[in-house]
Amino acid sequence: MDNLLAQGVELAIFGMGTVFVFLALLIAATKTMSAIVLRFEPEVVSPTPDAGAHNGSALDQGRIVAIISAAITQHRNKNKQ
Amino acid sequence: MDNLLAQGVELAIFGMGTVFVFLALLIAATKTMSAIVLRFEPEVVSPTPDAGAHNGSALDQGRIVAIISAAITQHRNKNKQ
Amino acid sequence: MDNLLAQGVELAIFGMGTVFVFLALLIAATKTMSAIVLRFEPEVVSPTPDAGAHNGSALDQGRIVAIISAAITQHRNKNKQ
Amino acid sequence: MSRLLELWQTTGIVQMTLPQLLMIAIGLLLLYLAIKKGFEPLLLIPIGFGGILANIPGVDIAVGDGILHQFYVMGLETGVFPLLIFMGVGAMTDFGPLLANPKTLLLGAAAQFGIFSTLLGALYLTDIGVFNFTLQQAAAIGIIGGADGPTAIYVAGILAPEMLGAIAVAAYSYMALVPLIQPPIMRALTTVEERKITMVQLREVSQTEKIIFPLLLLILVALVIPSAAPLLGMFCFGNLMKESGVVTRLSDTAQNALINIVTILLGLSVGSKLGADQFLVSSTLGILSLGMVAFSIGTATGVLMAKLMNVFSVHKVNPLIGAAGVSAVPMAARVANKVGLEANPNNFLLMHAMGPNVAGVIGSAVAAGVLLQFAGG
Amino acid sequence: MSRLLELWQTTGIVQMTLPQLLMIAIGLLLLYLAIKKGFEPLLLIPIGFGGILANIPGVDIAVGDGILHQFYVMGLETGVFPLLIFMGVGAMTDFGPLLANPKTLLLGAAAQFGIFSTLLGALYLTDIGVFNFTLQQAAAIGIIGGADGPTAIYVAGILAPEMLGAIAVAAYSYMALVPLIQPPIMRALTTVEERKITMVQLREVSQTEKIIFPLLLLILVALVIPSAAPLLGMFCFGNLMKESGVVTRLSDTAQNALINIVTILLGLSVGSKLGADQFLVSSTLGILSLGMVAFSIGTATGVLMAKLMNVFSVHKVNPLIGAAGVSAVPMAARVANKVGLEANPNNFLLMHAMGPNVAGVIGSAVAAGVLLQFAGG
Amino acid sequence: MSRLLELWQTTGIVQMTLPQLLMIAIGLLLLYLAIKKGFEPLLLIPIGFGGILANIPGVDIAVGDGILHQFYVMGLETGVFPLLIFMGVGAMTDFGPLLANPKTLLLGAAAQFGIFSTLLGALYLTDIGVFNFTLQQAAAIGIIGGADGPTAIYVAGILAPEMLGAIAVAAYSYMALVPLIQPPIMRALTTVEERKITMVQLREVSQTEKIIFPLLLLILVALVIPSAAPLLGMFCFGNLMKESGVVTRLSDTAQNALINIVTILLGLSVGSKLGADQFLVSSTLGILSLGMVAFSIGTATGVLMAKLMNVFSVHKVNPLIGAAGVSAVPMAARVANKVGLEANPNNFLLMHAMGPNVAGVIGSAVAAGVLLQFAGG
Ligand code: NA
Ligand code: NA
Ligand code: NA
Repeated sequence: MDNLLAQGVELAIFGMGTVFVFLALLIAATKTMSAIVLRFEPEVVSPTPDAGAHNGSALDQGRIVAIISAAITQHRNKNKQ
Repeated sequence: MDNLLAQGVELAIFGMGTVFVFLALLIAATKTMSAIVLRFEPEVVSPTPDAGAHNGSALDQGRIVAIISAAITQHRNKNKQ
Repeated sequence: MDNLLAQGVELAIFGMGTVFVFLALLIAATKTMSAIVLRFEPEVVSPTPDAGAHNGSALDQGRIVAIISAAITQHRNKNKQ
Repeated sequence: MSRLLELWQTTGIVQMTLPQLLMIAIGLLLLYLAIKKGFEPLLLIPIGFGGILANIPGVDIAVGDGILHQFYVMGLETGVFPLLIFMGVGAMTDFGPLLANPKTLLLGAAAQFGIFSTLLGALYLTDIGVFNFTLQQAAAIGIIGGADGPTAIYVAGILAPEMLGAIAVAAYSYMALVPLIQPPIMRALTTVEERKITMVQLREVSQTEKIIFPLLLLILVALVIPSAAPLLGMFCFGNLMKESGVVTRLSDTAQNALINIVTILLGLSVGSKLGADQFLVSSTLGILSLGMVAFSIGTATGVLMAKLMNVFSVHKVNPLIGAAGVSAVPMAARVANKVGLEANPNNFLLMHAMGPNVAGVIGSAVAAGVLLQFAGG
Repeated sequence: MSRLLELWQTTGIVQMTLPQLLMIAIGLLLLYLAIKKGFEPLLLIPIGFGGILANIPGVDIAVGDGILHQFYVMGLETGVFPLLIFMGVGAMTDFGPLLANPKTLLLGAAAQFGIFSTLLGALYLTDIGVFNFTLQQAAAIGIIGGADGPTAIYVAGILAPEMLGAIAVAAYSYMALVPLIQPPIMRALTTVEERKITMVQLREVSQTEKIIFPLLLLILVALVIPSAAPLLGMFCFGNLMKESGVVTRLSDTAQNALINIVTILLGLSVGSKLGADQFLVSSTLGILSLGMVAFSIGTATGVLMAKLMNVFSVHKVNPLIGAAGVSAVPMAARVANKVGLEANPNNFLLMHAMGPNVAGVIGSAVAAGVLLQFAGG
Repeated sequence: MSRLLELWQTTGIVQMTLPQLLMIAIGLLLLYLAIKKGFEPLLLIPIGFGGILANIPGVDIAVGDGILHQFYVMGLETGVFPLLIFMGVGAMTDFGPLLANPKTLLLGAAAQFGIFSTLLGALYLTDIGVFNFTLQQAAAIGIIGGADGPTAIYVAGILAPEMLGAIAVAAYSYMALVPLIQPPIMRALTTVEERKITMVQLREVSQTEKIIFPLLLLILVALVIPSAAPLLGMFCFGNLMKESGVVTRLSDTAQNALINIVTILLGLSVGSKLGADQFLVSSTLGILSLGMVAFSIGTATGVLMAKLMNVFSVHKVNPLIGAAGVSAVPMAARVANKVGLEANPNNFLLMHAMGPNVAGVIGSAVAAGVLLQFAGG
C-alpha cells in the first residue's frame, strides 16, 4: 500500500513537472511565433473567408512533388543503410 | 394451432387490459399532478428559456451529497443484512 | 507480366466501351423521356413543394394491392413450375 | 470474344429476374405515390428507393457488405434508428391538449383494440389454414394498427424481421390513406347530431405541467410496463428536452439534423427488406389486408369509446375525435376536424383531437410493450 | 389467473428494488437542478434522464442489447464521443486572449495542482484504509479537478470505467457549482488591493497567429507528451477549422449539429453508468468529496501562482484570474470577473480571465496525457 | 532519476523518426495549400491534419484503437463515408443543363479515357520494371483521372487500401490544380475560331424531367452495369430527394449537416493512411505522376471528342466544354468558361459546361463500376 502511495507521489511530481514544462515551452513558442508573424505581417489583416478564388501557382504544384520526392528519396536511402 | 389461438386470445385480453389500466392510471396521475401544480403555481408562468444565470445555492450542493450519502448508507445496510 | 499488360488492355477496351455504350444509351433514354414528358406536359410546371395536401384517391390504394397481388401470384406460379 | 460474353453476363439485363423487376416497379409506384400523391414522402421516398436498390442483381447492396445491409445491421437490428426517431418525435410533440383534457387518454386506449383484434385475425387465418403466422408474426402484423411508424418498425424488427419490409410499407401507406379509410367509418358510427357536438374550450396548461408530464409518464411506465420503457423513455426524453426550455440546441438538433439523418438511414434500411424473395410471398398479402383491417377497427373502437364516455360524462365529447386515437399524428386529427366541419362549419375540433392523437402514440407504445413482453420472450 | 399473476410479476412495482428507486430519485434531482437551477443542463439533462432509464427493472436499457448500453459501447468505450465533443469545443474556442498574454498559460498550469493533490489524497485515504482505490481509480478521480467534462469522461472511460457515472456527475455538478465554490477561496487568498489590480489592455491578435497557434500546440504535444495527442489533437483540429476561415461549413457543423448529437448520445451513455449497483457504493462518496477538494485546491493554486508571478513581473496580474485556470469554461472566467467587480466596479476582468481559462483546458489535457501514460499502461 | 529517463523516453522528441517528421511537414504543407492557396480546403484540411496526427509516435491514433483508425474502419473499409458524400453531392447537383443538351453526355464519356490510359501506363511501368503495381493498384491509380474525390476514395478503398492516402491526396490536389493543368492543353488542341464558337441557348427543363432523370439513370445502371449501382444509386437518391420537392428537410440535411459530418470523418480517415510507412514509398511517386497524366489525358480526350462531334453535328459545340467532362465539379466548368471568355469576351460557356461536368461524374462512376467488376473480383 505504501508502495502505491509512493507511486502516486512520483506520478504527482512528474505530472506537475510535465504540465509546467509543457506550458512554459508553449509560452516560449507562442511568443516566438507571434514575434515572427508580427514582423512579416505588421498590420492585422483579416483574411477573406471561404475564398472561392484559386491563387495556386505552378510553383505550388512543383513544390508538392519536389518535397514528397525528397522525402521518399531520403527515406529509401535511410532504409538501405 | 388451437393452442396458438388461445394464446392469442389471452394476449389480446391482457394486452387491452394493460393498455386501459395504464392509461386510466395516467389520467389519475395527470389530474393529481395538475391539481398540485396549479395549487402552488396558480398563474401560468412561462420560464425564461436557456437561462444562463445560475441560481444554485449552497443548499443544493449539500442536498446532492446528503441524498446520495443517505442512499449509499441505506444500500450498504441492506446488503449487510 | 506481359499477361498483366494484356489484361489491362482488355480492361481498358471493355471499360471505355462500357462507358460509351452506357452514356449513349443514357442519351437515347433521356431524349425519349423528355419527348414523352413534353408531349404530356407541354408547359413547364413548377410543383408545389412539400405539399401537405393529400391528393390520394381510393384508386391508388386499390392499385397498390392489385399490383402487389399480381406480382405475388405471378411469382408463386413461377416457383411452382 | 468470350470476354465480351462474360461482360454481357454481368449486366442486369441478363441477371435480372422477373420478381426483381416487379419489385422495382413496386418501388417506382411507392415513389410515385410519395411524390405525386403526397403519401408520407419522408419515409416512402427512402423506402421506395431502397426497395429498388435492393432488387438490383449482381451487386451486394441490401445483403452482405452492401451499404443498405450495413445500415440495417447498424440501426434496425439494434433498434437504434426507430428509438432515435421516437426521441425526435417526442421533441416535436405538444402534450398541452392532452393535459388540458386528460380523459381523452381513454380514446387513445380504445383505438388500440385494432392491434389486438388484428393479432387475433392473423392467428385465426392461421388456424383455418389460409396463412401460417407465428404468434410473433401475428403480433408484428397487429402493431400496424397502432398507426405509428417507428413503433411498428421497432416491434417488427424484434418480433418478425423477415416481415419488416411489408409491415413498414403497410404502416406508412395506410397512415397516408387515413383520409380515405377513416371518414366512412366515422360517419357510419355517428349521427349527424353527435358530429355537431361542440366541446368546451381547452384550458391553458402551465409550463411546469408540461415539464413534469413526460417524467410522470416515464415513472408510470417504469412501474407498470417496463418493456415499453425503451420506446416511451426515448419519447419522453425528447419531450423533456423540448419542454425544459434550457437545452434548446439539443432539442432543435433532435427535431432537425438528427431525426432527418436517421430518417434517411432508416428508410433505406427498411427498403433493404424489400428484396423480391422476402416481399413477394403470400404472407405479404395477409399483412397488407390485415393492416387495413387493423386501421379500420381502431378507428371504430375509438369512435365507440367516445360515445360510451358521453353516457357517463357531463362535458360531452364529439365522438369524431375518438378516431384520432389511432395516432397517425397529425393526419387523423386533421381528418376528425374535417369531418366535424362538414356537420357544423363552425366547430373546429383540431385541438380537441390532438389529445387523443398523442394519446394514441402512448397507447400503441404500451401495447408494443405488452407484445414484446409476452410474444418476444 | 396464474397468467394474471405472471403479468403482475413483470411490472416494475414488483421488480423495483429500493436502490433503484433511490437512483431514480437521484436522477430526478439532477433533472431538477439542471432545469430549475441551471446546473449544466446540456449534460445533466441527458445524464439524469439516462440514469432514470438505467434503473428501470425488467428491461435491458443500460445493459446487454439496450440502447443506452449500445451508445456506451459505441462512443465511450471507444473514446469517440468525448473526442468529438472536444473537437466541437475547439471550434468554439477563441485563443485570442491567450495569444495576447501568453504568460497566463502558467495560471492554467498551476490550477492542475488540484488534479495531482487529489490523486494523492485518494491514495492516502486508501493507505489509511478509508477507501480502496487503485492508482488508475485515483487518477480518474483526480481528473475531476481538471474541471473539464470531456477530458474527465475520456480519462475515466479508459482508467476507471466502473466509476464513470460518479465521476461525470461530480465533474458537471461541481462545474455548475463554480460560482459557489470559488469566491470564498478567492477572497481568502487575496487582499482587497490585489483584487483591485487593473490589467493592461490586451493587444489585438492577427488571424495568422490564430491559425498557427493550434498547429504550434499540436506539434509541441507531438514532441513532448504524445499521449495527450488524441485529446489536444481533436481540440486543435476543431480550432483550426474555425480559424482558417475557409471551411466555415465544417466548423459550423462541428459547433452545432455534430456536437449536439454527440452531447445527447454521450449524456445518455454516461447515464447508463448510473445503475444502482455501480453508483450506490461507498467509493461514490469518496469521488464526490475528493472532487470537491480537487476543485478547491485548483482554484487556490491558480490564485497563488498569479500572486507569485506578480513578484517577478512588471505588468501585474490580478490574482483573481488565476482561479479561472481550472477551466470550467466560461463559468470560472465569469466568476473572476464578478468577484473583481465587487472590489473595483470599473475593472472588467472577463477577457483577461479567458486566457487562463482556455489555458486550463490545455493544462488538464496535458495532465490527462501524463495520467494515461503512467497509470494507463 | 531512472524514472525521469523513462519519462524522457515517452516524449516525441526521442521517439519521432525522420520519415514521421517529413510526413508532418507534408501535412503542414497540405494545410498551407488548403488555407492560403484555396486548394480544396474542405477535404485537404481534414486530410492534412489527420496526416499529422497519424505520424505522432508513441500513441495509437491512426492504428489500433486510435480514433482515426476507428473512423477508417467505420467509414472507409465499409464504403459508407464516400457513398454518403455521393448522396449529398447528388442532392446538390442540378441535371438541368444536361437534360437540355443530352448529347454532352458523350463528352463525359470521352474524358474517362484518362482513367484507362493511366491504368495502362501503370501496368506498362510495371512491365518495364520501374514500379510494381498489381492490376488492382493500377485501376485505383487510374481512377484519379476521374477527377472525382468520393469515387476515387471508394474505389481505392476496395481495390488498393494501402494506397488510399496517396490516391486521395493526388485526387484532391489535382482537382485544385485544374485551373493550372487544363488551360494549356485546351489551348493547344483548339484553334481560336473553335474557342469562339457560341452555343445555342439551353431550353428550360421541366420539373418532371428532373424528377424522372435520376430514376431513369438508376434503372439503366441496374440493367447495364450493376456494379456501379452503389455509387450511382446513392447519387441518384440524393438527387431525387432534392428534385422531388416533397422532402426538403431530408434534402437539406443531406446537403448540409450530414455531408459536413461525413466530410470531417472521411478526411480524418483518409489522413490516417498518411503514416510514413505507407506514404513514403516509391509507389507514391508513381501515383502522383500518373495521376497528373490521367488528368491531362482526360482533358485532351474531352476536347477532342467535342471536335469530333462537331464534324457530324449541326449545332456546333464549343470544344472547350469537352475539358469539363473530367468532372472536378464545378472547377472544370469554370475553367472552360474562363478560357472561352479569353477568346470571345461575350461568350459565357458556364452553363453549357455544366452538362459535360456532371456527365463526367456519371462517366467516372460507370468506369469505377467496370473496374470494381473486373479488377475487384
Ligand atoms: Na397508436
Ligand atoms: Na482544466
Ligand atoms: Na469524372
